[in-house]
Amino acid sequence: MTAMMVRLQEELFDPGSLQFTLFSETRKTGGIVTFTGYVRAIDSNGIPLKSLFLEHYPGMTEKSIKHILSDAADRWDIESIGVVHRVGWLPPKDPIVWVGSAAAHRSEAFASCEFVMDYLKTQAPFWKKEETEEGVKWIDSHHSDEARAARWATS
Amino acid sequence: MTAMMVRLQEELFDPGSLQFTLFSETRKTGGIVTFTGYVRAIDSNGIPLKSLFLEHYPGMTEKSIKHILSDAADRWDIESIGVVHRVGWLPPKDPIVWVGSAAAHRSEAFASCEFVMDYLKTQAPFWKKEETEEGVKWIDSHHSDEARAARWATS
Amino acid sequence: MIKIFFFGRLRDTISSDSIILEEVADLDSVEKIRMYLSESRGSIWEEALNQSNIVISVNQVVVSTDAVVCDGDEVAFFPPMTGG
Amino acid sequence: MIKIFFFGRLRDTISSDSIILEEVADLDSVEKIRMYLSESRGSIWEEALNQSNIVISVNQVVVSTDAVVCDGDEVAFFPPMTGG
Repeated sequence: MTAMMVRLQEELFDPGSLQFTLFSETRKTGGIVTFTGYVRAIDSNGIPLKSLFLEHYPGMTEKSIKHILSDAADRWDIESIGVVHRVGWLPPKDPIVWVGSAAAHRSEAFASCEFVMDYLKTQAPFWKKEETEEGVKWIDSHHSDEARAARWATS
Repeated sequence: MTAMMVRLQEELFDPGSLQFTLFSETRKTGGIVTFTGYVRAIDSNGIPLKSLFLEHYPGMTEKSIKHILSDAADRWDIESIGVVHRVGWLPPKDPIVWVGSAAAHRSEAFASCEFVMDYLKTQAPFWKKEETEEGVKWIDSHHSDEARAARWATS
Repeated sequence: MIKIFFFGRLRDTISSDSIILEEVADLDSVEKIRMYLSESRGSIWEEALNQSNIVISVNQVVVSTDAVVCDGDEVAFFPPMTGG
Repeated sequence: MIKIFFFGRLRDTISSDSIILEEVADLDSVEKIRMYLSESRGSIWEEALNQSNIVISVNQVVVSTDAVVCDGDEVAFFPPMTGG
């Protein structure tokens, strides 16, 4: 059984505390891989970001993240895995998302963490908009993200 | 230019603080991938571990880790990358090694972090021995580690 | 009754975050709901709901446009996700 | 003078962490040093230094057994690494 944790929150989180919690629930873990995504300081045109807004679909968001984590637990031998994702308005440089995977073997921790990130980007109902001095603009999805998620389909 | 950090130390380290430091030195980073390796609570035969000893080759160790980080910086577009590796006697559940990679794009952070771990396991002069109630025993290298490191040779 | 939600840029475009359809006897598929809204709400809705990359969910699960919809279901239309 | 280090299990086996060779005129390769130590130090050393997976470094860089060694170099013999 893989322990799973999903949190959606407006509040800032601390990656170090999350990793400590993840590890404290394990018995045979030899390694933890984490990914932390941060609000960029500038938008894709190089204009300083004032803030980033994360909208989501309450109810469906939690459900889809749990589904992604269950998929990861089916594919890899991982002892504990967790996702924390923020919603609402975030300032530049704040962490947006954290994924941590704890496993006996590092290859499984790496693969499952990357898999969860790739699916979060394309399968979990979140939408970002950026605010700069030029106004507020919804972010388009990236083809590269879809391609990265598709990689896992055949493995 | 990729910022690089290498530390060898007997003292305990805190993964959260290391990630904070890594991120604070970046300007365009969108994501950080970290790996933390921990002392297992039991050895490969299921016997509780009393402690793990990490021997190294002073001088060569730092040099070889810097070489691995330079290789990673040549292969991927990463803004900052760091390794902290402990030496000496460590108690069960203590962190042994930390690798953190900060990049604009998560795929490069994931790949470079995993590359550095695979090479650390096979190219940096560290040797582990485990102490249980049955005595002290040197750890043999794993063929799987050599195979994982070899994967990167052609990419 | 079918409850319909809109999110992200799509919601801004049509200036509506949710609507409730009370008369749903003929609206037994996602495609029929889309056609009904496109025809009854004007060209802005029509264009927004017929974008090629639109994502549709029924009861919070992503579906294809031929998916069946029943009385009491929750349907949503939204742009491709951009989280993480 | 050539300084030679031994690490890990190998060091324990031969009960030596380093030696200094003063007369090095004929010891101009890793292989010659290995043969010299194998012949002059007895069977425990011979067996330990000739294991197939032994790793050898010259001036802190891993080398193959035909690597050249010069007066003043630092050579090391050790088992495969097990860090990280």
